Amino acid sequence: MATIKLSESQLNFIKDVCKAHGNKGGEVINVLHKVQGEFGYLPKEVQEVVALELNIPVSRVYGIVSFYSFFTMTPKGEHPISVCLGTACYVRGAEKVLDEIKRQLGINVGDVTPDGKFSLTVLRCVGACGLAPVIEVGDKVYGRMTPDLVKDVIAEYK
Amino acid sequence: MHVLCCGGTGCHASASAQIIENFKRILAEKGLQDEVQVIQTGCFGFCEKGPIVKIMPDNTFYTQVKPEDVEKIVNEHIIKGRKVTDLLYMDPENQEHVSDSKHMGFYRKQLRIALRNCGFVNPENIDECIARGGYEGLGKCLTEMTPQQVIDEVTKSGLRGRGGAGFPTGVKWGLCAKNKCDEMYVICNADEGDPGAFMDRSIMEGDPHSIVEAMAICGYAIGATHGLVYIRAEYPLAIHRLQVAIAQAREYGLLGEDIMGTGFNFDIELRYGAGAFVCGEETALIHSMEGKRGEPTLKPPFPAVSGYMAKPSNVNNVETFANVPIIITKGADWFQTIGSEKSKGTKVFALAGQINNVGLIEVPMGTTLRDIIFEIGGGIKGGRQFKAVQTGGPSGGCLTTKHLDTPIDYDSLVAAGSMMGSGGMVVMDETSCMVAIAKFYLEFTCEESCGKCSPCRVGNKRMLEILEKITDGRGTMEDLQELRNLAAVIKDTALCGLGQTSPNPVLSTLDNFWDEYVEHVVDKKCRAGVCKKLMRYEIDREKCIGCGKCAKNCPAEAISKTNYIAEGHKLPSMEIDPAKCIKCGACMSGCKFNAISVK
Amino acid sequence: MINVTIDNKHIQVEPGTTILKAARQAGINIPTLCYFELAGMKFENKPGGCRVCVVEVVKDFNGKPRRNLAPACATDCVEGMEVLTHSPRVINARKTVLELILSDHPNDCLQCEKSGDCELQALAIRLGVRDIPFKGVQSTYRKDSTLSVRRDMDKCVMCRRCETMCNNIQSVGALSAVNRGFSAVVAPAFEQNLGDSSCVNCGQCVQVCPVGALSLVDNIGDVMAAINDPKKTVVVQTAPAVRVALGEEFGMEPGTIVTGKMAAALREIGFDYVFDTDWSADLTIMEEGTELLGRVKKVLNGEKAALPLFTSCCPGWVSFYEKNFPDLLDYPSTAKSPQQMFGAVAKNFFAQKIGVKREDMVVVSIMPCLAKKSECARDEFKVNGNPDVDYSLTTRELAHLIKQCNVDLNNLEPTDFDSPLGQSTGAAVIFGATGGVMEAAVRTAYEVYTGKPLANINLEVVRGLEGTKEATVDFNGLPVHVGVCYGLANARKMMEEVRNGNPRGFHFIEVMACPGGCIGGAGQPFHHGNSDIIRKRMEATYREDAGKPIRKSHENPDIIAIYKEYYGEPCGHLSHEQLHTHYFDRSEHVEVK
Amino acid sequence: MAKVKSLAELKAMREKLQTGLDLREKSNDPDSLVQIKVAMATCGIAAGAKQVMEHLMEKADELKLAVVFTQTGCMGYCHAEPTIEVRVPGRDPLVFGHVDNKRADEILTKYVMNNEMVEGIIPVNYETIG
Repeated sequence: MATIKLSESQLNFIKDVCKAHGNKGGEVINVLHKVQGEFGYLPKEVQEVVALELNIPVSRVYGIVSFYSFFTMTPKGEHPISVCLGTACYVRGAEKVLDEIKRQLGINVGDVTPDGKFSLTVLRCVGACGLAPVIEVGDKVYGRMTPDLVKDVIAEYK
Repeated sequence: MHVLCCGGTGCHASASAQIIENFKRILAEKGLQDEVQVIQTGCFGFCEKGPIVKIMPDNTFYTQVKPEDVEKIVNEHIIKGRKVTDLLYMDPENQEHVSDSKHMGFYRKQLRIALRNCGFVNPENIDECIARGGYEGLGKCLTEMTPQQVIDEVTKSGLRGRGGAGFPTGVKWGLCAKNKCDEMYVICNADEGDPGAFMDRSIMEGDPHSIVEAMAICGYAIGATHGLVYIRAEYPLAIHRLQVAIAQAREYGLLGEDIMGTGFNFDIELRYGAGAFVCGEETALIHSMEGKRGEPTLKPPFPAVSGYMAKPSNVNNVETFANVPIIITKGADWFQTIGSEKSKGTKVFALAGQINNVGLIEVPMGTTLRDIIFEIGGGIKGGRQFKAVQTGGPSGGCLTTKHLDTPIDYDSLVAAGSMMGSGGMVVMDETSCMVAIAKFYLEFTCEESCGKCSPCRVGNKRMLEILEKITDGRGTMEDLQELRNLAAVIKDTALCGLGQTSPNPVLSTLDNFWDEYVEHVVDKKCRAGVCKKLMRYEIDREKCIGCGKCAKNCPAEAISKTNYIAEGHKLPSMEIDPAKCIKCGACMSGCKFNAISVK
Repeated sequence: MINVTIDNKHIQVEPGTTILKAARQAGINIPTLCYFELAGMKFENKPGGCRVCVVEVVKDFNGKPRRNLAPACATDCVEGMEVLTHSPRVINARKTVLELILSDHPNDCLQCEKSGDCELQALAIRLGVRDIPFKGVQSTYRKDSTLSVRRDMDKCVMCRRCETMCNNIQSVGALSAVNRGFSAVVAPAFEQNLGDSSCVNCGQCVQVCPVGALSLVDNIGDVMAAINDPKKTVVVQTAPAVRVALGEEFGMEPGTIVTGKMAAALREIGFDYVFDTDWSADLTIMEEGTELLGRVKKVLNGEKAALPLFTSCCPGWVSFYEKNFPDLLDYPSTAKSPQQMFGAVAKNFFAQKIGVKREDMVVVSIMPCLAKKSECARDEFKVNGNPDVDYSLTTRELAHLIKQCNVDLNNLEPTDFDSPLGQSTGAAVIFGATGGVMEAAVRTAYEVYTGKPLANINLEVVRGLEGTKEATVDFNGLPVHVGVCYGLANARKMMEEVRNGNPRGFHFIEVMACPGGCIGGAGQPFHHGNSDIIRKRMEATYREDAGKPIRKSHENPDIIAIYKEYYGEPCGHLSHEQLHTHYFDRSEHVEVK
Repeated sequence: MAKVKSLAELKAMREKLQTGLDLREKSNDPDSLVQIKVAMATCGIAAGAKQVMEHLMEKADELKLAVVFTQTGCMGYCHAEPTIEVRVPGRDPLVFGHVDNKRADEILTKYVMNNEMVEGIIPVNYETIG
């Protein structure tokens, strides 16, 4: 089977997280949350280490990572942009905002800009429906978005 | 003295601006501009009787005020101190005029039970919570009631699960309590995945202690010492506030060992969801907490028999729990007086969409949609026409004008082809295409389907494909028939609640907006102008001055010059090649001469 | 007992009986797809996912009709329940569900390995599907193959049987459901090649797959080419479990023994020498038994030796412990499996004897097994790149081959195997069933150790379809503690026990990867979850043993002869060279960058 | 903090805490504290509630106003975020919506200091059980 390559500090981080959760297979989702929090995403190697440390098949880890939309195997951009496509945002024109972001960045949902600055994802409802349509850049929420405002928001991060 | 004039959009449309103007003018004429201040306020939530004018400090409440009434109010009320009786609100029951809004029970359509502390207390301060009676319900249970009495009280209150299907909460607790076991779990379902719903988030952010308290009460009732909250990882603030609340409760001895000196132990841990709508289904939620894929399993066995770690578990959602402490302190008899015959208490709705007062509201069960949308919600944004209201999220349906006067509770919503769901309520106007809305929800379900059972995995995909065909202008009448058959079979055969209810948005729009489907299929037309493939951008050659800006803006190079020069213009007009047009609208938004329209 | 009414038939069933089973009791056969059970063998897969078995509950526990249709496979009967299995509502739903499944299926039945044996195809026939009204995108996945197993997940119906088998029964954990919704499929981690996963090629996923999503790697073409190559001498060996199952492919009752007909058919097909893996099974007993006694004696003398000794004839099992128990590589017997012993003998001793160069000899094995295809390709079983066993065909492939060659197996006159690698004992025959290797080894080891004849050579305690068995055999005052298990999850438990100090004090443990041993192998005719078929194959195995004139390996004259003529003694120098192997750490490692 | 040892103790504690709060809220003493609650649920924060709260605090300092600021949960007026509730002793509490820096200043200088109404009032349109 494959040999996993990670830096020592990365490896130790994962090991510590797993240990903090008692190296129990049932804790895999909690472990993945913490590990993704650290690495930003869950590459293959990381999942393999998690599987080994929790003594569960790596197929199960991947089965979980590929099931839950919160987990991702692709690295995000420096400023990850998420467009809310919840119903409230949808009926208030979120798709037009999304189209404009796609156009401005020249990327599709799930992609990262070539310079690594921005990545684009969609999500379902951040619970800020009062401000619909809503987008998030990193942790910052921008409410009452319109296609016209997209340029300004992106400019903040350029 | 203050004159408060409703500036809510509903009232605004009915001339509140003119009323304010008149007040200011007349008061100035009388030299009262410094004594009496005229202020425009937000919506009073009573738009049916708008515009509203309220005189402070005596709280006189004038309804249906017309601009010409202003003079009378100034002369009579402000100068002479006499109320203008015919503008006062008339109580429909006893036909008496009521002047003080505080005495107008009818006016207050909202009753906050689950949200009783939201916006009142500092959620990160347990003292404020205790000051408002927090943890007294728990104290009462632990010192004055047996677990069975607690269950009986909750059963008697008629409280039903607020997460969707409305199963009686007390009965659920009782079923779980029957399966006594060394380890049992109280689980709070805080995986609010319904797009357009944020009730649970708001409660956890605004009043986390009520959840902590209720879970402990439930633990006492069923005999569990462990509590678990399954909360969306996308709710960092709610997570934080819950963590703070749990820590404070522990510090005060309201969680942990020997709570309030009664020997009862109970503690709560958080578990994080990871973005799967299906995990709102209790068996899927439990599997997710166990570190598995969030796939539902068949019931029975119910969680009450074999839940988390195969131990008896009781799962309730956030809003359900938020009702529990107050039922204990105020009693089931009190709770029973609120709501409709079969659905007791109140329901929190997240009012969103094309409505003026987007917000979180709580109304007694049995309130009509009309009251919610046109009173509390302040009506439709921009004065447009109400078209539909979607309740119950992807499991619910789209209701229309004919349902506006239905008193809403669990059963009436199901009868109308929708469902309560968790309480998302998205209002739509004529700019929403109902076929596209059905497609939107089905896209959601397809994305969120776990893939375990074939009707949901493949069936919903096929339904979505048929809807895509229709919105692309390739639909046939047979497709509509097939949609109905598929919807019926999926409802009948899918494994879990998500699958069984997934056809509801399609079925309800087919039922309520059949004409719109037929229009898409037969006339190839989308009246809301949403379905791009059915749209056609056109340049009015008489209006076009030939500046060419549209051609520059067009990303598809679909616009070119014609030979036609309109009268008074110097350059030939432009035209759009429909075959190349991608319907992005860039041409239209850039045209300063309103020469481009969409058909 | 509770009373239920199914299709207006009143019946009484035990509490806890599902509607499906109750209906079967009443002679009503509700169709299923994802549901799979090996009764009595602790394998059950009932995710309730396909929804083909839905029925209408017109009266439920509360006296009211149930709102939705219920999956018969996973719904328990309750007192007074009334069920309809073919009402118009049920038929429409069942057919629509099937059409939906078919709408995401390639429907290339004519070219599919599973055609004729496919449960989905059978359902489509049964429900009279004539048209698939739903047109839409179909799932497409990268096709992938190990040396044993082919995956074509375009055909997957998400029954999850393979996943259950791989995880619950085998604890291999190579397969898991991945993704969700329409993209959900069963796959190895990262949807990488199965060969790069923890897969041990036991092939049980193929055995339980209802459709052609998982199938075997077909080597019929290679074998035909070798037979038709005049330069090649083609030698064939047939495993013990094949002869009790092959007949099923020709319409015979399960448990029919076709040893002689099979040998005759192989000759008809054109193999130059028709030998028997049973012969090398006897050889295995000599080597492994000697090894066991050697280790036991060492321990008795206070020396260190790895006990218990684990059998090593099952390649799925060998691969499993190399991947999962690299710290215990000293424990399994170093004796090669019968297939590989045969190959080694054939390409050394026999090739020499008949004056054929190694490169010009092609050794083909007929196995009940998919893992054997991977085993024969292992580097350690090659000399200068030339494998001891060139191709391994399964029982099912042999059946195809026989049919392709127009051989009428049913009417063939039985013949014997060729000499000198054809004669075998009853001890070798029972290698095919779980516990058989153990029993065969005891028959020989006892007599070698004690020098006395074994009073009762039928070691009944290790027979039968129990997943794990143990017994103590008195070796003239020395209590020898033996264990037997099949299914790799059971094996994992035993290995972990050994890792934790072998508290039960086992001396010898037999492990087979497949349910019931090789008779339930992945290369056998599909049993479709009917464990009676496996049971009948087992009974046939012991019948064949009982009918053999010689039933102990060390009494096989050809075995005695080869030691005399060639190997000298068991575990001697030459046999170590040719008949023993060594194991490798194939576990996953973490390496720091 | 000592642990709550009984229901009686909890009730006593409530009395004490409530009196404290009531004193703060209902006192007619003009010198007693003004209380401003800022709705800080996700919606509010996204609409700028944190920044408004900071601004209000600075401004109150500057004006030498004794104001207690607390955060609270969603008041339900998502359409008018950020929203704040202002309780001046002796007056009914008032909720203001769409509070930006400019409006925040007005609320302090006009409403709190001079009891002048300012734009942005949101009438409380619900009843709460206490």
